[in-house]
Amino acid sequence: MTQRMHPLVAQAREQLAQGKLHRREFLRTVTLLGVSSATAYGMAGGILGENLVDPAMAQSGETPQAGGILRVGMQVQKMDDPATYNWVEMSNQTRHTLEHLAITGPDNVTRPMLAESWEPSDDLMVWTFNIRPGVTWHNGEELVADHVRWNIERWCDPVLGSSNIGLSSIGALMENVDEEQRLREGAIEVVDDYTLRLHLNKPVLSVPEDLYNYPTAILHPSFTAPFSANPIGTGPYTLTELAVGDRCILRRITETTDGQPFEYWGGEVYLDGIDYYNFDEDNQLVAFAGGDVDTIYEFGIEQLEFAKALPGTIEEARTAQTLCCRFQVDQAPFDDVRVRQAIVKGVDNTVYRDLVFQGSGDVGWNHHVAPVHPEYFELPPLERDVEGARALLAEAGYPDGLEVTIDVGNTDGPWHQTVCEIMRDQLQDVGVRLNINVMPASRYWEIWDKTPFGATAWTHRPLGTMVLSLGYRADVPWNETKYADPEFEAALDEAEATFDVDERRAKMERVEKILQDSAVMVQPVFRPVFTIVGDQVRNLQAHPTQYHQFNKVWLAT
Amino acid sequence: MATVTVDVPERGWLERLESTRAVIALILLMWVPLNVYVMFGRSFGDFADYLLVPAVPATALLYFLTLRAFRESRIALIGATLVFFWLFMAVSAPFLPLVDPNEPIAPFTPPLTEARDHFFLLGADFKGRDMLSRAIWGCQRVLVWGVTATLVAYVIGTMFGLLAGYLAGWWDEVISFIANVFLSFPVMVLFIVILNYLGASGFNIVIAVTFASAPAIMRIVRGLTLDIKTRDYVFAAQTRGEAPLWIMLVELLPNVRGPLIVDACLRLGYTTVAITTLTFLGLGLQPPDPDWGLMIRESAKTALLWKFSYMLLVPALSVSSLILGFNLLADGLREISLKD
Amino acid sequence: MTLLLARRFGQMLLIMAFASLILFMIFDTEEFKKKIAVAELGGFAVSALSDQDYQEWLAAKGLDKPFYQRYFTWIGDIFRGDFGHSFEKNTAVGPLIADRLWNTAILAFWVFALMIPIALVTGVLAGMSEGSAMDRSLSFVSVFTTSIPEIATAILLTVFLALGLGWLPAKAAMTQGFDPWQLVLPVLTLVLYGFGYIARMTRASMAEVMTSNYIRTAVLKGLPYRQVILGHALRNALIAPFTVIVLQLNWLLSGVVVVEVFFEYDGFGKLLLEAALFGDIYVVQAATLIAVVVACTSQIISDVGYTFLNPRIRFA
Amino acid sequence: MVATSAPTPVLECRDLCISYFTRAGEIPAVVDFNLKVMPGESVGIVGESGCGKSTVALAVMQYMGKNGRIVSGEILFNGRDLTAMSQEELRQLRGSQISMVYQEPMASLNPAMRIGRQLMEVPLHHEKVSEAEAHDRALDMLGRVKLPDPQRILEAFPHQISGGQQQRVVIAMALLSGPSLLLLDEPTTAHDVTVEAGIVELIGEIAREFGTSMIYISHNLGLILETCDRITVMYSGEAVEVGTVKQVFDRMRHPYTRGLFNSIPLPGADKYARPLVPIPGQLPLPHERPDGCNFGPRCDYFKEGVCDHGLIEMRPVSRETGHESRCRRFEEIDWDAAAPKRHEVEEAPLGRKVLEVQDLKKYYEIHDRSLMALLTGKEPRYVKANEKLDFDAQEAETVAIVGESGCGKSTFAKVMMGLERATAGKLLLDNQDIGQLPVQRRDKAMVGYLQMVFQNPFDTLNPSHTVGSQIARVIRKFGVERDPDKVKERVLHLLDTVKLPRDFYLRRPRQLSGGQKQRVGIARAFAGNPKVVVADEPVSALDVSVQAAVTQLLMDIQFEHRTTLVFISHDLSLVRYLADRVVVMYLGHIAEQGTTDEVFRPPYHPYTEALLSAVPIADTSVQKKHIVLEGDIPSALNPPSGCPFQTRCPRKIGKICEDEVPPVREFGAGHRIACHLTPEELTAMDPVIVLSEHADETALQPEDAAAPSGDD
Repeated sequence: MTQRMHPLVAQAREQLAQGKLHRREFLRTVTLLGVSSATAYGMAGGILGENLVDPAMAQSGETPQAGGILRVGMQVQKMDDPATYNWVEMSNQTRHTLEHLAITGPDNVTRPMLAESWEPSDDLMVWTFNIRPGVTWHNGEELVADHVRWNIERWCDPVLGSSNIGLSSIGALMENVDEEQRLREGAIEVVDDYTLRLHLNKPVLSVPEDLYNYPTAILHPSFTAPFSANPIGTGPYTLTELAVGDRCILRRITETTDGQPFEYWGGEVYLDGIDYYNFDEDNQLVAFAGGDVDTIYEFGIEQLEFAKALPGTIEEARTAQTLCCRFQVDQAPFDDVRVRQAIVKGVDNTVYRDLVFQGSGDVGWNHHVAPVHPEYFELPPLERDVEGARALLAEAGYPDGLEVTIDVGNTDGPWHQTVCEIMRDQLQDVGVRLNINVMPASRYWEIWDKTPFGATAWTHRPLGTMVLSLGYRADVPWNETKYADPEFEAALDEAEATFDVDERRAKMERVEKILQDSAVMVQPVFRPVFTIVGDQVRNLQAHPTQYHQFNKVWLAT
Repeated sequence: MATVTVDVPERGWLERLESTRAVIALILLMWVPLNVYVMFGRSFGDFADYLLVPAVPATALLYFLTLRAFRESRIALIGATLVFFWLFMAVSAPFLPLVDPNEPIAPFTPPLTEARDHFFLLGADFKGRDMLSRAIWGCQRVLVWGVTATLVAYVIGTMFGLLAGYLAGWWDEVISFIANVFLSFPVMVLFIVILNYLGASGFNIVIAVTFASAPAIMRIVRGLTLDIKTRDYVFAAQTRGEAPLWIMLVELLPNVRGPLIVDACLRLGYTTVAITTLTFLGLGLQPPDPDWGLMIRESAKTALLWKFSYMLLVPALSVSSLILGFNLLADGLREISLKD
Repeated sequence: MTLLLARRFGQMLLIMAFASLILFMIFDTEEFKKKIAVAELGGFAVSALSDQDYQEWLAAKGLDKPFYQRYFTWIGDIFRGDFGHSFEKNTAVGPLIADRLWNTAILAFWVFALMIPIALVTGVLAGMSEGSAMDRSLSFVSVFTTSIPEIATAILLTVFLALGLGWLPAKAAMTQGFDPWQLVLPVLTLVLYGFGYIARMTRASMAEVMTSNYIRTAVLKGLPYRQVILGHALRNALIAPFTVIVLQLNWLLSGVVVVEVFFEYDGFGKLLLEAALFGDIYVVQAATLIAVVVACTSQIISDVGYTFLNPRIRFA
Repeated sequence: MVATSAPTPVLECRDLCISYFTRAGEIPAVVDFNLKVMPGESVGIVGESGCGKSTVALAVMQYMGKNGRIVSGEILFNGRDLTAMSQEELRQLRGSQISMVYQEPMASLNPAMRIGRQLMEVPLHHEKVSEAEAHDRALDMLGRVKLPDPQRILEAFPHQISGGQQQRVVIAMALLSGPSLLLLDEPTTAHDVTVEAGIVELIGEIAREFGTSMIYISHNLGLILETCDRITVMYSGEAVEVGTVKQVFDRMRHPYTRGLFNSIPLPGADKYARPLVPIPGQLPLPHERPDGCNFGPRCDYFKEGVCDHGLIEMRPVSRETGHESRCRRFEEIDWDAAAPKRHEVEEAPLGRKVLEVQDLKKYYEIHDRSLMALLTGKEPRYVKANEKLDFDAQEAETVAIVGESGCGKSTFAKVMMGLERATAGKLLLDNQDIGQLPVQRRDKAMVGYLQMVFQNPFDTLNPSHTVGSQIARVIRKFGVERDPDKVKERVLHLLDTVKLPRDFYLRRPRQLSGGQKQRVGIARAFAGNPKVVVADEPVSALDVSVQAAVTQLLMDIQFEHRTTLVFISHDLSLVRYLADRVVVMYLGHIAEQGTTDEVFRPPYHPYTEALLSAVPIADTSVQKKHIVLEGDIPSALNPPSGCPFQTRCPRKIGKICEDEVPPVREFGAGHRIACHLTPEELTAMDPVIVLSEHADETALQPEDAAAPSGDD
């Protein structure tokens, strides 16, 4: 086994040192994290469940109690077609009814779920999935590979308009015919009832991660929209009531629709039901404080102290969610790399984590790869260099400094603005006067890929390569920086073609370095996500993408 | 009018100061810098603070004059004191020994405690910003946008009210119908629709308040005009063959002024409420600069706990005291006008 | 009288038609459609949409047609009892509004049930002897409560009664079904803010009546004080407050927005704000229409009531 | 019913002092006031506004508001001191023993309560009778105050009956419990003269029938003469003269009383030969009263060292019981000497014809905007405000248009000023037809040519502008002067002309008294050198003494400028005094027109006759024919058919009056009467006003009116 240093290893070490973690647990975690991912995926069959339990909590040795209803504060949205979901909240409402082939845990490690295991070819172009036997649909049928094929084919239907098309793995199943993307002939091969093979037209690394993307839940082929009208899934809960903007009520399924007792494949499930009550993000913590709910979708950093004052446990997840204060490299004055470098040099990336997130989160080094990404390569920290920045500015023709305006939409909360304000103060020393143009979120989304200088929020993606491919390749739709560097792309290609995490990590050094040196953005911090959990709730952990996984959650009395 | 110098008795400086012209000059001296400071202060850079230098003595002097003018009514005095307190805070905020209202120092510091070398008289908010500083700076925007919005609404409402009331006939029919349309909306509905359409900003609040208030003002002015236009001095002007515009501006307008001033004080209160409420709802002024509604909005979701309730109480009491000031001023003015 | 009613009713329809047309025009802008798209699909998704996809999305929402066409379709649908479909809540607007309106009606009922008696008694007592100590103190109380905006009243009540003393729940989300205790703070907030205005009107009206010549006549007729107040003053003094009280319905529709949002009470006002922020045009439309109907009806009731109470007009 | 026949007076005020307490301090309203009302006696209190007469009435009722208080003295009612009574005792007296009739009946009746209920309350509360009995008594009383159809009125709300009827209801209410004292505070002030006459007659009858004692408060000496036995003249919070009506009217012993009589136009007054003599100066404000005699500063007989110190006592006039005067010098004054003549004016020769009105009509369309009216295409209705007006005026002539409310006189003024357009007919001003020409379309000269003096002194000036600027505006507007200095000079000159101090230039109207404002109004009207001035009731809102001064001023300026004056008025006495020609209007029609002499003597139009008879005249030597018109003036919206006066005409001859518009009959040059009566019948009428023989030399009779006296 190689010397992989997953960031969680460090965390686990820390916990061990603090006595939070048993040695046995530590070993298990580290082993899990230490093994190469392919092997890890293969052996993950029995892990589901246990490893998702917060070790610190499992350590308490309490016996899980069955029963009770977990009340969750979240925006309750409509549940039309799980394949076209566009909000995480929607998927949370179905996540305990519909399940995925793989599952990414709060630790950002992806493990098998409905697929028992998978095997990529060496060139990463052919992926074989072994479907877990004995998974029962709520109507009594057994899950077979053909059901999965039906789902993937459906995602690839351009008429449906599923955002899954944008996933690199799914995209690689498609071809362009007559100006239209469609599923390639023979791309999906059903080998037998429990084996499914995907033939990609390019190497893709992130197939399992993609299969836990929120619109990739596996539906029964009898599905008709809206899902809420006829919810059939493989999960332990089913939808009993949905009032958009009000409540979504999930209850344990005990009987299949044909009257047979329903047995969940995933083992013991404790809660009788999960009730989602609609609260705006701003009000969720308040609702928790008022005792209306047991846990919430999320609260913002500005509510952290409030949350601390409340009875309950604050759950924090490290994520790759970040804010990119990015330049458009083809727009003056940012078309001059010296200007961009000057600004980047003028910023001290290390302070944001403390000032914005009170020490939570991770420092970003302007290359958009997060420490939670398995392939994260830690570059030497950037030093703030005021003199160098001034010199660069002077060289670029701005000896007296320059005035620039950044557009901020606070699309992910007011912390965007705080980041810009800190940047404004830092840049003052360099001679760059930064004006902060605050606009409503909806307006920002209209200009996010057009403004020369804007602060855009990027969500969490399990792999660093996924992010970089989405945003920094020339001509990809989400390339908001207009960055185009063949050298970078070549390096990225190489990294993406490497399945082994450690090898990939080594290759990421160059990728990260090129991007960092190009100075396309100031990206100083990866935000944490917080939720709060009532004291009676056990086994609930925050997920970097706020996906709810409550199958093993239980309520103490 | 020709400037007439008929036996003007010698007047002391106080009397001179109390002349209409001097008072208007003082008001302008106070108001214009404050307005410019709040609306366009950014574009002046470091120079901005100097804008307010003349406004500070002007405000103090005006307060002194107000005390003299309103000495007959205790209610008016209390009201004027409250309003002037905030006015004075607004113009002198840059010169007071306050920390930057946007600077995060020590989050959630309770009132009357020291943290990170700073004594928090009223505590710190969720970002660690000094509440005292925010409460004082916060009055600037409310005052400026509130008064501007009310003023614009008055200009427009009065104009249409005069037209409808004096010209009557079709003018009246059309103007009154349009006013009725707007009056049929509950105010908040109208605000929400308009601000949602225009986007949230101070200038748009002015527009929204104009749409919401001008019809009511128009009705009042129309009513007053209908009454006053039957007065003999209006007939006298008509029999002189004066143009309708002249009659409206010279004969009618000065005489609707009295009741309107009382109404304006009340309406200033409503506008302040509206701005605070809209900001609370997220439709009004935008962060980060301090504003009472914003402080309430932020605290309501970050600090709804007994031990943090000071974050809510400070802005709530601030805005209440200003509105109480306006309302008492209106009551007092009414009392004074009834005595005449 | 019927003529008056018919005219007012006609006027109301005209205003409603006019108002809703304007709303359709407002919500027709490209900006607004984009806003709905962003709210529904998310910012990244919308910006990634091709123009054709966006057009398809518009078509799916029925937003591609010109606004006048949608307007007339909408009007036609209303006559069939269909108020359109909520984009945000993914449900028919009619039942949605009805449900929320019912919640607000419960709130309004208690507000009025408490506010009117308090306000009238306060106003009459204060106005009966203008300038007395009682008048001054009652007047001050009413000015004071009216000066504290709803949002501040809500805060003060919440801080002291819910957070401090813990007597009442701080929110009125009613997640576990209807809970009358949760209604106390919203009702109290609206009552405290609203009663002062009516009380002041009543006081002014009463004070004016008390100085009127016919009260002098009644006193100099040798009537007992009770009879002067109850028989002569009250009837006349309550005419003006009556109209104000009815018109308070209109105020209440504004007031409930803040209170419902603050207390998380699922009523009409909160729905309206959410819909407006989302750009949920059919909900905004329906809510606006209802607001206009309430406003106009209260206006009509106020006029009719005024006529009815005031013999000078009734038997003109 | 009638109070005791004991010799004790019903009411006695002894050394009564009443003050109002305001923030500014104590303001004495009434000082050292004595009054005695014997059973069955009617006592008048007369005085100008602000003299304290109403305060006395309210003090008797013990209803002075929060600020008013009796400082000293006592008010004895049947020997009991009212000031010492408890509220409950007072309540039992009020309405049953003492009752009051108020100035404005409409405001005095509860608008939201049926009249029957308001009446019934009195016996219900005072005598604890049954509902049925109370109802019967109310009904009966309504009959006794001569209200038609009492049953209907009982059911009605106050606003549903006319002003005259309302006042009768108030009187009925006052009488219901048979009080021994009735206070009447200006009970007829707001009414038209013909209605007033009816109420005055009723009050007289009540006094006789019920034997009630009365206190009648009025500013009108003529009314006091017609109603009272004794009179108290008040000035500035004090009674200045007390006596029987005959004593005070014929042998006044106080200079103020004399001034008052000199400033009212009595039948003998004549603008050329015997002009009115106004009292100079102004009533002092309560806190600025002079030491000594309050009237001193305005008195022609003021003598330094005598009148200007100490408290002036009321002193009896020798040999006349009950006649007292508050004057230190009344014995020294020669009361028989003719009033000091102001100045005699030559009669102004009339010039060319300036104004011609030919067949002028002004109809207002009443829009019925209801849906039904639009659907049925209902014909619009018209209010015929002016119907076939036909008269003219010459240079320097004063033409009076006389009539009661609703007669169309103000409408005519508006048409003339160009604020309304005539519906038909011509209005020729210097041969130019301006009837159809709105003021904006008239040229500047024409507008300046025709100016107006307005009725209400409180309305005539814009309260927001200074006096000077308002006059200056006219001067500049009509281009009299342009140069600012010259404009100012002219304004100051005009202020001199209207006898106002020059420093009024910078004053604002609220600092001026009513009379001063009216002077400014006159100055403003004459600022543009007009040829024709329309004066719409310019003095009706002013006090008697001020009235005289303003009238005199108006005439002086008119004389000087040879202006044509169209004087609109309801006051026949004033018209008789100043007009050259009179046009009598009724409901939009001209009833009669002619020179002043012609109109004031037979042949009369029946309406002129009634009007003349209704005007109270403060002269004991005058004997009037007694004609009281029935009912009220019909609404102009719904005028009677045929002759407009037929519904009230005491000389109605029959159906012809209801069917046909009466013909206009000519009596000599310009004297025209529109009546169905034959010329013979008209000529055979008796004069209404006759001066009796004992009249002193001041009674100058119209030469031809020396007809025998008597009512018949």
